[in-house]
Amino acid sequence: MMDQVVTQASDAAGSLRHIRADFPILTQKVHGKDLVFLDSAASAQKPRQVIDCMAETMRTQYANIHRGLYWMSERTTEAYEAVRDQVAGFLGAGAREEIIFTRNSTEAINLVAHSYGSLLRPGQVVLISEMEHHANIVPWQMLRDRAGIELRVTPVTDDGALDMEALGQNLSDGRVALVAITHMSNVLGTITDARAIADMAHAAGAKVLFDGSQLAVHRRVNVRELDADFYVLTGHKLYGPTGIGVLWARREILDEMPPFLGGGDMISTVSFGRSTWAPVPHKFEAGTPAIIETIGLGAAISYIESIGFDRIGAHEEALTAHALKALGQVSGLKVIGTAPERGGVISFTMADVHPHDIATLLDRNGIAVRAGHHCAEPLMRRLGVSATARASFGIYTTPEEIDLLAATLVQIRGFFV
Amino acid sequence: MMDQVVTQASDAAGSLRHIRADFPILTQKVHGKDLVFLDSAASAQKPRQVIDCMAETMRTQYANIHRGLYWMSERTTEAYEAVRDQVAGFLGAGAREEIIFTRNSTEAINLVAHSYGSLLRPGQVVLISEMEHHANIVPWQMLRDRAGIELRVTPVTDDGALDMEALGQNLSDGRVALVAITHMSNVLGTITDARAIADMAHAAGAKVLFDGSQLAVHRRVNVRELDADFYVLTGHKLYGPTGIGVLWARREILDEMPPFLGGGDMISTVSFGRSTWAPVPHKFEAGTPAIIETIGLGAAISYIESIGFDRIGAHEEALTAHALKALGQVSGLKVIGTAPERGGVISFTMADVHPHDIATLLDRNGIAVRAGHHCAEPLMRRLGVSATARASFGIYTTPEEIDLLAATLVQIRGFFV
Amino acid sequence: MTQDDLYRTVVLQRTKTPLYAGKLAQANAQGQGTNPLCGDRVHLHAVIDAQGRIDAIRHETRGCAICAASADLMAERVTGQEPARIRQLHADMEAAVQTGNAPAALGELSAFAPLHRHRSRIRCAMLPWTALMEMLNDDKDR
Amino acid sequence: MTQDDLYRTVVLQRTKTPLYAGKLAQANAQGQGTNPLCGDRVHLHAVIDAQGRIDAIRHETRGCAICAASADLMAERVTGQEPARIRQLHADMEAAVQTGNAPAALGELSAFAPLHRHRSRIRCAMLPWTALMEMLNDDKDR
Ligand SMILES: Cc1ncc(COP(=O)(O)O)c(C=O)c1O
Ligand SMILES: Cc1ncc(COP(=O)(O)O)c(C=O)c1O
Repeated sequence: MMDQVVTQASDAAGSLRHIRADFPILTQKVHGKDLVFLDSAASAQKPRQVIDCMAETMRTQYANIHRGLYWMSERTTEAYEAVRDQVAGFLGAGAREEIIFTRNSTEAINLVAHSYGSLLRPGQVVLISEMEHHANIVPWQMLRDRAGIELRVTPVTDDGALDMEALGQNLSDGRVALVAITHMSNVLGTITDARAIADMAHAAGAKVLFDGSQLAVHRRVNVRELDADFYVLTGHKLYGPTGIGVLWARREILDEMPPFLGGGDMISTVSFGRSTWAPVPHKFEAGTPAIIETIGLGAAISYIESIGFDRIGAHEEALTAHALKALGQVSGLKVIGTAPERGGVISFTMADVHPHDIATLLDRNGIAVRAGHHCAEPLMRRLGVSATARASFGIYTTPEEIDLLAATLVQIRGFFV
Repeated sequence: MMDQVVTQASDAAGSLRHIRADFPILTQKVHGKDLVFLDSAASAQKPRQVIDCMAETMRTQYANIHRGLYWMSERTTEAYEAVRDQVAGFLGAGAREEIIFTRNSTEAINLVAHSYGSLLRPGQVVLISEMEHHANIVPWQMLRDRAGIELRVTPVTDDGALDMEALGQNLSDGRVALVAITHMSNVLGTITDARAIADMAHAAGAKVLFDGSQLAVHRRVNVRELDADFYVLTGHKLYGPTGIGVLWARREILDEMPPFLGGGDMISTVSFGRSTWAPVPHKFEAGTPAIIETIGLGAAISYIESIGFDRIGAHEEALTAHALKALGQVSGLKVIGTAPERGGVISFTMADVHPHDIATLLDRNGIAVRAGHHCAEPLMRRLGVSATARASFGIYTTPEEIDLLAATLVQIRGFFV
Repeated sequence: MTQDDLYRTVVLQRTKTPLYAGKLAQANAQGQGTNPLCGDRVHLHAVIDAQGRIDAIRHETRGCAICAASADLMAERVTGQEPARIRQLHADMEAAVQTGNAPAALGELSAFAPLHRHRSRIRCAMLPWTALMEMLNDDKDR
Repeated sequence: MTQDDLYRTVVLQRTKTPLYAGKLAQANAQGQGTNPLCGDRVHLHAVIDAQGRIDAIRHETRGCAICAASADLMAERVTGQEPARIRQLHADMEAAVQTGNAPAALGELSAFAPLHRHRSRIRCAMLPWTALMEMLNDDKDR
């Protein structure tokens, strides 16, 4: 089935235009108009390669994994574990055991905050940035309130880049144990210089976690080249299923970390007095995992790799440049976040029109964008806005869709002035 | 789509025999033989109603939920939240807000152990039984080791029932804060008297959690009639998707419990200094949930309800009686667990033949059973065995399949004596 | 693109040129509503007489067009009304946005009935009413 | 039902009537392997000479037919062998169960090659070898 997926995808990838044919939802109508889906940063649509792979798994080979001594179970176990190899390759991990499957990025960060966090001592610091998603803020606040560590926040510049000088200052007292920073902002589109951050963190004796929820869709990640210690991503933004995410961490760190959730599959032996843990990765995967979703994530990664990040990146850079130009011509529109290194996520406000009204009026025209605080309230306060509208792109997004967005925004503004 | 699912299922339910046609996997061959799937207690197979519902959701209506102001997102939010109503009805919950979606039973129990557990004080007791699954042992051990509570274990009788007299004694010192006990054993098939346990627990001032992972597939559950405080179940055993489980708890308890995972969607407001939490159920659902799997769980519940627990129960009782009789005639075979109240999960050993060899030799004949400790090592020690073989039944299991099992076991024994 | 029936002239007008925006120096009651999802906020100032009737009311709204217009039309509609009548209007408004059918008594407030097809925006229109109900309940408790 | 080629006569015989089961009074080396998944256990007792050659070996096995037969056939095969040769046999055995192709040197041990189609049982056959490798490594460390 995997081979089939790859072949179908590479045919489709013959031309980026053909990619749209892989996404059945793109032919839907909304309020009588063609769907223009510009909310991929919230969650990407699924290609038929993923949908078919999941359905086919349930139709022909499903069984619970790891504990079964029969063929169906062995086969499903192999398919599940093969995705671990695949993700290890996708992220450039040193070993397959470094890949832990979680529900999403949020759970992956919470796992680190609970498990690695339990090794931190009062007075040690977790350093995050002003542009984090709530998923990379709240788990650390909860750890702070539980364990008495300090939560420190490093600022962004006015154009929405990470302030590297301030980062250096925030690391300078040597108390920072962990730097947890996004690899790409879901509001500003800013791509952070992960390697430089990792070097600074390591020089200050800190470990570093990157939230790759947004970035992993757009650029090839190599955790060893980045010299990261932890990396998280989420399947549903990666053209994959919901209910599946990934934590990567260095083997030696994972080995030291206590388990997070307890239950079946994560143990070596259980007695009422004392239990012992399975080796990684299983130590961190308690209970029946999201088997079908993991296999679906494998299909999504095969799909992405059949297209290739060169082409994905080129497509997206061209689109982003086009969009910045087209939106720049809409009078009253202000793009929020103008860092030089950026990806296809564009937040904006429009004078006289509230982002809610923008979203609803675009929706009436079939155009799906997001409006609100994008789970980044502190960043909104820093930027002095209470909400923005946000258009974000996927591999299926076309320049024509962006032109329609810009033209519709002009009309919307017309109502309000 | 929901309507369509229900109609298809009730047609199919016209006859229990027709049910098999709803499960595409049942036509698979294993080692050249027809698949005889007798491992439903580990994970049930999926009817086409569930498979199609998930695929259709991804093909036509998928978007991230709760935060979107456009039609696709609103529609998916409604489908997701409708499943909350459906599960509330399925469990007889007092309110929809009492339903929390988790990955599986394991996560649901860990959620309680972390969140409710954080309210317990050293010296208070969590009482579990000798026949618990690791999922209902290890989280409490981890809580014990973290928080200094006592973990107490109440015994089973030699036939595999819960020893109710001993339960009374174990509750008598008034230090038990929580009783956490299975509603149906995944090894013995024993169905516990949940209402009597709840009454005893409450009389002793303790709350009670039932692990309904096995039972919820076989009998109608009504959490209010059981007078439970917490109830957990797992979607993949309920003919539903992987990656989705349910925690039900009384509203007033949930309101008091602190959140478990932090991130998007579970907050009311976030600032770096302090965040406030969303009301239940959202307080306990951080990050993008398993949207497609939740909607798939809804289809599974519709499917089950279209058949009805009367018929499911009758089918299963007849099958179990038939199986106990047929297996009783296999010489050397010993059924482990003979409590009077029991469901369609039958563990056994066979003199001279190790359970592993039983499983492999059955598999060569297309018959899938489980062999091992079934994630219940302490129970194995109590029973004085290191492993058992286990056959377990679903709504698609036939008496002919059980006869084939028994006949094949006779032949297997023949090799070894 | 055709103008959405949700954004009728009355809604746009009241957003651009509200008639009941501001404070009241003599206010003896206040109410507040916040939507944590977007930070939108409605602050009400009112003069309530001994029987609980609203003699005058003003709103300070930071929010979208739906929210701002709803606050302004609400203020107009509840001026001079007694608590029982206001609670009835609140129920009518809730019914209108949930079902799309506006009871005749709503008058211009029926402009929000199309929200039943934009469910994520319902709370935008209801935020002023949340603030109003908070104010009435506070008043009753006094 | 046909008898599975995995459960060949040699496997069944060695399970029912092992030739190398038991202890050795003069043993100067021990090795142990446990499969936490099912509690199966292999305990080895051996006499190893100064060069590390196995002069005699016995096993106590609580396990399935595959595990017990593997232990007995392994004991027979490694008796009189030097460490380097034993490590080669271990590698050959691993290759056989993973690929289904048994190097000729394996002899009767090739009975386990069909395990490549029963992957969940591979560790049953390899458990005695885990115990043996543990024993050899301990011996080397001495
Ligand atoms: C930067 C960033 N981090 C974390 C998340 C959380 O992802 P999930 O909801 O899948 O856990 C998101 C997406 O919402 C995100 O954009
Ligand atoms: C009684 C019982 N409890 C808990 C579980 C754990 O379920 P899951 O692995 O879906 O979390 C199982 C199934 O494995 C079970 O049978």
